[in-house]
Amino acid sequence: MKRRDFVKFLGVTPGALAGSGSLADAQERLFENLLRPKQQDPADMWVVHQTTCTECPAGCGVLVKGREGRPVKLEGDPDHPINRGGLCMRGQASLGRLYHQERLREPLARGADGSWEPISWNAALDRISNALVESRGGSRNVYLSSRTTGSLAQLLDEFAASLNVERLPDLELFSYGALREAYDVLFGRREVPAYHVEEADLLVTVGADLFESFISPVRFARHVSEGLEHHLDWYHLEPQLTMTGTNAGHRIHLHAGSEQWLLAYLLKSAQPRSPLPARVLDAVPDVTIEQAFARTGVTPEQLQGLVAAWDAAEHPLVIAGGVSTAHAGGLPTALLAGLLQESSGAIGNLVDFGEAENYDSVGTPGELVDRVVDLASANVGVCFLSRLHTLAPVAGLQEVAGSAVLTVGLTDFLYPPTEACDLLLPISHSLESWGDVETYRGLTSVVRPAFTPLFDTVAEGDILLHLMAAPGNWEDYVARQWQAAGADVEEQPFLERPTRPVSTRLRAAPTADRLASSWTPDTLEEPVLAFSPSVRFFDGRSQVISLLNEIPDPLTAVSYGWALSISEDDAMMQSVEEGHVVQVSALGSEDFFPVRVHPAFDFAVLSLGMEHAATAALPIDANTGELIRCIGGVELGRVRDSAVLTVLSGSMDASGRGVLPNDVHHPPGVEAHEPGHEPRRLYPTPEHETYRWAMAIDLDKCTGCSACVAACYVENNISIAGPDEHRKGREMSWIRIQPYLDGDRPIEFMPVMCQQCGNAPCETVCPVYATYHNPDGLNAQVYNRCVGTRYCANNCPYKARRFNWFAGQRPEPMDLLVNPDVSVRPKGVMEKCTFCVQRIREAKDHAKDEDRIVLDGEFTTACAQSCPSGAIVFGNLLDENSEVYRWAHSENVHRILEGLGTEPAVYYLRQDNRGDTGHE
Amino acid sequence: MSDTNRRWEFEDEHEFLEKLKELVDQGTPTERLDVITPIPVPATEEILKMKRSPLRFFTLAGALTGLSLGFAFTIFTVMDWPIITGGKPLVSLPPFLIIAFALTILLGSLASFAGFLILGKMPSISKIQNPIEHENMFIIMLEDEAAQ
Amino acid sequence: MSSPRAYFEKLEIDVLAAMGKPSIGYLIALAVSATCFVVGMGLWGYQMLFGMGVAGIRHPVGWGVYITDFVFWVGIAHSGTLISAVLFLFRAKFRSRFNRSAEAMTIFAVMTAGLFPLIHLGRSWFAYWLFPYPNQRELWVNFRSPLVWDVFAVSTYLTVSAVFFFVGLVPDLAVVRGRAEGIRKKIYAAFSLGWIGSAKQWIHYNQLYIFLAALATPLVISVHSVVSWDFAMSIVPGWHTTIFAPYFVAGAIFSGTAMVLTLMIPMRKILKLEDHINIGHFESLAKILLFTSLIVGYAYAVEFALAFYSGHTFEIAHFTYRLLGDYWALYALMVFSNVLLPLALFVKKLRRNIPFLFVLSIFVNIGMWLERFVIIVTSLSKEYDPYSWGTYVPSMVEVGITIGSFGLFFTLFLIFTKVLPVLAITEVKETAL
Amino acid sequence: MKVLRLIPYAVLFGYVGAAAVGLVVLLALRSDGGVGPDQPIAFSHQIHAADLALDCTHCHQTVEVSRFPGIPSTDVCMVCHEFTATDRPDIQRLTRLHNEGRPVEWIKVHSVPWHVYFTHKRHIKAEIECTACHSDVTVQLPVRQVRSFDMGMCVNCHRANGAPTDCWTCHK
Repeated sequence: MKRRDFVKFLGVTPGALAGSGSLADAQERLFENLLRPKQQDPADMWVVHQTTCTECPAGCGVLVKGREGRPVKLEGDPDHPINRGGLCMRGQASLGRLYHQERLREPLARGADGSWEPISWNAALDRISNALVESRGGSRNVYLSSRTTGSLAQLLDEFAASLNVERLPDLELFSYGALREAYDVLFGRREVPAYHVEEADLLVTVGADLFESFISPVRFARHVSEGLEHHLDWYHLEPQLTMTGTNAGHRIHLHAGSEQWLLAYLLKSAQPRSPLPARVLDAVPDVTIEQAFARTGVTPEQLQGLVAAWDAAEHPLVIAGGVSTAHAGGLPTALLAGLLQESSGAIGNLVDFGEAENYDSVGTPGELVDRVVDLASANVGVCFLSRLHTLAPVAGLQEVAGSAVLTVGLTDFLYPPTEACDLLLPISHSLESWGDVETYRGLTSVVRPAFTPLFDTVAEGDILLHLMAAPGNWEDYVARQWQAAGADVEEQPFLERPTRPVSTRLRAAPTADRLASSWTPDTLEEPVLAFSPSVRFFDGRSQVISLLNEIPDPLTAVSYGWALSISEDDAMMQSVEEGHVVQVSALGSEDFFPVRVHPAFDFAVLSLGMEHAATAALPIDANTGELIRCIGGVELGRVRDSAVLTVLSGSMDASGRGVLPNDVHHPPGVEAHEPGHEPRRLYPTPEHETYRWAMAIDLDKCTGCSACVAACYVENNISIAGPDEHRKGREMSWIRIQPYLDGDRPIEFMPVMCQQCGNAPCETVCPVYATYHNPDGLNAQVYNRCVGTRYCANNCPYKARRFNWFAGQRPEPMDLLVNPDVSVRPKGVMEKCTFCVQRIREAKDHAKDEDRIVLDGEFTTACAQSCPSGAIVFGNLLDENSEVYRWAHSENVHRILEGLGTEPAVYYLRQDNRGDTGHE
Repeated sequence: MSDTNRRWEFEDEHEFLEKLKELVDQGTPTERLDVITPIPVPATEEILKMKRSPLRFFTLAGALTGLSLGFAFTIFTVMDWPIITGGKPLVSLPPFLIIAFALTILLGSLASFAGFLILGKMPSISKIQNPIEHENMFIIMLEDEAAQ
Repeated sequence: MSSPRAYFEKLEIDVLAAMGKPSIGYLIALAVSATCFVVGMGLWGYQMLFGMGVAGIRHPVGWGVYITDFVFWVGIAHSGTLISAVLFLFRAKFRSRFNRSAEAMTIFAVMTAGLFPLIHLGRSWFAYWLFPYPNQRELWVNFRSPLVWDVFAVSTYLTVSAVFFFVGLVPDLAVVRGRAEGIRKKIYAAFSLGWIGSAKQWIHYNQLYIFLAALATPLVISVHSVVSWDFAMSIVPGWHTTIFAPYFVAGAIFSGTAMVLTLMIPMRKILKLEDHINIGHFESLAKILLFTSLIVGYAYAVEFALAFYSGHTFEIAHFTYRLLGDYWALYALMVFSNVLLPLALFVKKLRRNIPFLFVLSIFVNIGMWLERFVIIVTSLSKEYDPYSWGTYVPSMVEVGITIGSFGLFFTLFLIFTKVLPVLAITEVKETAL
Repeated sequence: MKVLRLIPYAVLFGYVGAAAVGLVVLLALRSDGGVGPDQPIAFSHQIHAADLALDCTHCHQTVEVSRFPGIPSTDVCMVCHEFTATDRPDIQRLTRLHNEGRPVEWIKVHSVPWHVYFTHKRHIKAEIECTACHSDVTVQLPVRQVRSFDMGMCVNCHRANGAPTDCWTCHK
């Protein structure tokens, strides 16, 4: 989408939305929307405007693409400094939150029998006001929310001040407690700095899951992929396998809880660029290579290799985080990482406090526990719980909330915290309300309403203002804040303020003391239970979105439900098999987990998705107040029964089938692609006049994050199959991430969609011409001509075709989330990737108006657009200047199963410029 | 029962054939003789000097029509709206041959059947209403001249 | 023997007796099979209402029991034309004892088979799109698709077999006419088209019969070849092989002959036709069975030989899977019933042992059904891309519809035994002399 | 007795009659009977397009730039009707709706099926007359769909004018 295409969004009267009939029929809907008075814009015009994604705290900029008064697609804002066009699967799927059937639609009050009963807004707000008035008599009011920044944080403070409400520290499961504590000790800055990965030439990440949930995954994905351009060398050390780990050039497994030993060894063995004070160095134990090996399990060769790389690098950058800073050894790990950054001179440039993430208001679970203890004695009047999907991490919080005179939940779903509430105020989705987000110092992005609220919901800001009886509404408030900053909230999508460089000085004394005091010699007893970051659910808040459950977790390949992933050896030793439902000693006795046996996982590590941490009461690290995500000495309990996991992958072994682009995968029988040496064929391959649409995918850049999959679902009205169908292998996704275990890396990810073959086997066998080769080289599928023989799917070697076994279910209001340019397929027809033909059609239409052919980069497919690391390019293969042409004619190009002579239009690149690869 | 319109019935095929031969040798015009047999008796054909059935021409005509129609139709349709599938040429004769073959057989047999009905003057209303039952006898009938 | 006429009369009386008042057992059989059929159709309706998903077929196994049934029934259909046309050209006398019911079987089997392509369609209600009918869009069917070849081959086969069947019936209908009374007499008279058996009719009749036989013989070969090409023309490992046409044709005749035995052995008893169909006739069928079984067994071996000799990764992987993979048990049972068990027919005693032949024929029916199932399902469940591997288990709907198809077949056959002479009276007379 | 003998015939005729009636009803339902739907406001294309000879694009303003012609909103009507024919009850209703900011709920007349991508813009740019598909709306009171928008109509016109016949030109 280009700047000039933007148009100011025109709101739609709710009337036009109400009772839109069969949404499969674009025409009918269109007509209703034309009924709107004073709307002279053509109804097929995309109405695009810029806002900010609030699905996680990263705060990526998004373009909301609206049609007929409804947002139907989110895309990364190419101009936004954080994501530059990319958007993760959570962001793509967040429309599923907006249109979710179970979203709260009106204020609810706890009835006499404890059930929820509707209540009017006025009644609800009056109840709160009265309760606040009554509370004057000595009882304390508290306000707890998830991370809050920008104008809302401002307003909250005012609200707290004016109504004598204590604002508790914001609750985040990822509070970065260890990092902030460490930087506080080291430099007196209790902050999460910006890590400029793109400027480093050596990246050493210790447990930091850059691509899943660490600070800003999309930005890291982009920066690492930029780094790969200039041969960034990347060592990733972690106790349990993560998606990030699978992408690192050197992925090294170390014993959980031994990170501080490794970093101590590195600190002592590497040449410091800026020497550290003696007393600090003295506080760091001397670690011989043997000790390091004994503690961490990292071989001496690997250790020496790491040190050598560190010394050789010009701009080395070490980042500790994730699981590695979330255990008893978390603080020393973070401290040592900080010291390494200091000694390598990274502080101030690669590690930048000037653009520190805004976590001012966020407290650690530890802090909150203290506050709760304090509150437990007092009597609480009104307790506000805002935007919280769990209270579990903070022991006693649920009770305090329960004991309050009036507990008010501001939420969009019946998350567990609502059980403690007396009153529920449904808050608008960020696409329905104003706001802004200060992601890091120097960047504030606007949250703008894309359309009038779907239900009877109100923005949190308006609720607060009403309770404060303050003049003006929330929109004005935000606008005022921006005016104060000399910006216009209507015009600017985001505001970048110049940040002044922050001078930091290492505080030797406290560092030495804290290092000594917090040093824990012993590592965790194995087997260890680790809470892996989830690229799908973040900290569990996104699990309500059905689409995210539909897309398999790239790492475990399980789509629906929790799974306890363990290595094959562990399975053998614990004598459990895949699908066995077991207990885990460290967790609540009532929780059972189906076992996922995964050969790529490390020995003696059992891993659960972080979304489970949202329900379990995890222990808290005394040093940092952070949740402990690594628990030692766990055992598997009895096997209760057996379950069928929803694993769509038929086999993770691609050996010798010419699927993965690697010579290893070309045994005799599968022809390797030799340029200029085409296999002889009976007939000439079809000629194309102006266009031959093609796609190229750089597997070095692909991280497996599945953003493309989510984007495709939303763009193409793909229906959700559900767990039962998944167990039958009946997926509907047009593009899938195939995980393979026999590649160069722990897991090779391979995005596969319809390969738009030049000689498509599916076409010949269709009796009714429902699929054929179109003049632009596309393998067309005409839905309403299809009779459903499924012969094409049988004959597709890539198995890219999807059959509508049933009519797709779109529970109201999900039926509003329909791209009017794409048909909603009826039951009994075949469907598949079309290379987003609706976008091609639109682009060709524009081009024809200007009487030219479509230019390269003028548009792209949904998957390519969304890819955070820019691994996918799409374009016209006949245009020799096009990006896709360049990629398709570069070194190490491969097409899947080329030996079959299907002439696919999807090219896979793989140089593997990640240094010597391999699972170390 | 006049001498000029007589009917002989035999239980045994050989006696029947001898009688028939005798009649023909006597110079009875074959067109006045008709025989009815429970099973086909090829010998009667020589004795009565019957011509070989022209049914085969029906068959040939039908088969040829089918063959040409098969090719003509398939080629016409792909030309009528050219749609490329699987990189195969529009006019791909091997598959079309299968269609042509099927139609050859189909029209060939239908034509033969039609030929049988036409040549055998069937279905004949009169015979349906009052059929002649052979009751497993070999029957010779001599029609009188008036019948001609 | 006594005079031919005496025998002719006895034959006619016996055969017409078989068409007489139905026994209670017959009525029960009819009721049961009709019910199965109706239930099956009901399930089809259910499937159309809720979607293909109620069947067990899944991604990547897009074809399952339905196509298996289709191929199975088309296969059954083959013995009829074989016995009536091919054996006619070869002047095999024993044929006259079986050809009537075999031909009837053919027609009913094709009718049953014809249902399955419709049943397996995701949108059965648009099935007519498979026929090249003139339409306002001037859009035709894709004659390059094997499915369209099927449409032509199968419908041609049905028509030609029907004509052949009817032509064979004409003289016998005349016989029935001769012995029937009242309204039935009128009906049979009408259908016998005024056949009297005059030399003028016979001369054309004989010629017609030879031509029909001559045309039906290549047809019978072509039909199952075309069916086999549904698979052979694809690129699916395990399907894409040149031996399929002869392999399938042999298999078809094999299964068809087995079905003839399955039907004729009880029928002969129930309808008391022992005097006209004797052990010798069954032995000749057993020989066909043995012969075709050997061809089929050879084909099984060749499949593996081709795969492993080719050194083609996917072929080798596939056939290893077929032999040892998820469906190994079915494959083993199939080999046992189609190859090993029939070897017993080398023993003359067993060849002439009717109970054994009956049991064997049942095994062969099952074995041949399994053959199609194994070929279709194992090939699809592990194709090129390992990500898209998956195994298939039929659902109750598919099972029900399959049973329903047997219901239809037996219903039609039972009705046939009562309204038409189950022996080709005239031809038996002919060959008896 | 005689009467009883008639019963079977009566029944038979009953069936036949019922079938015939059913058929007639079916046909009646299928055809719009040559009359368009009664619109909330009896808008006359005859007056506007024929008598006043307004160009189609005068009201259908997006027809040249968009897939959709654009059903005019009330303020387009009010440009003239603020002053013209204000005495007519229909115009008064229109004015009322306009002032209340409510739309005129026209009943849709011309539809293409759900799977069809049709763009007015391209056809206008190709100088296809509006009447080619909509026939002469000025003689239809009220407007009705005269030509059936079946695929044959589209394809034959495309063939005649050398427009693309690639399925994905129109099928979405």
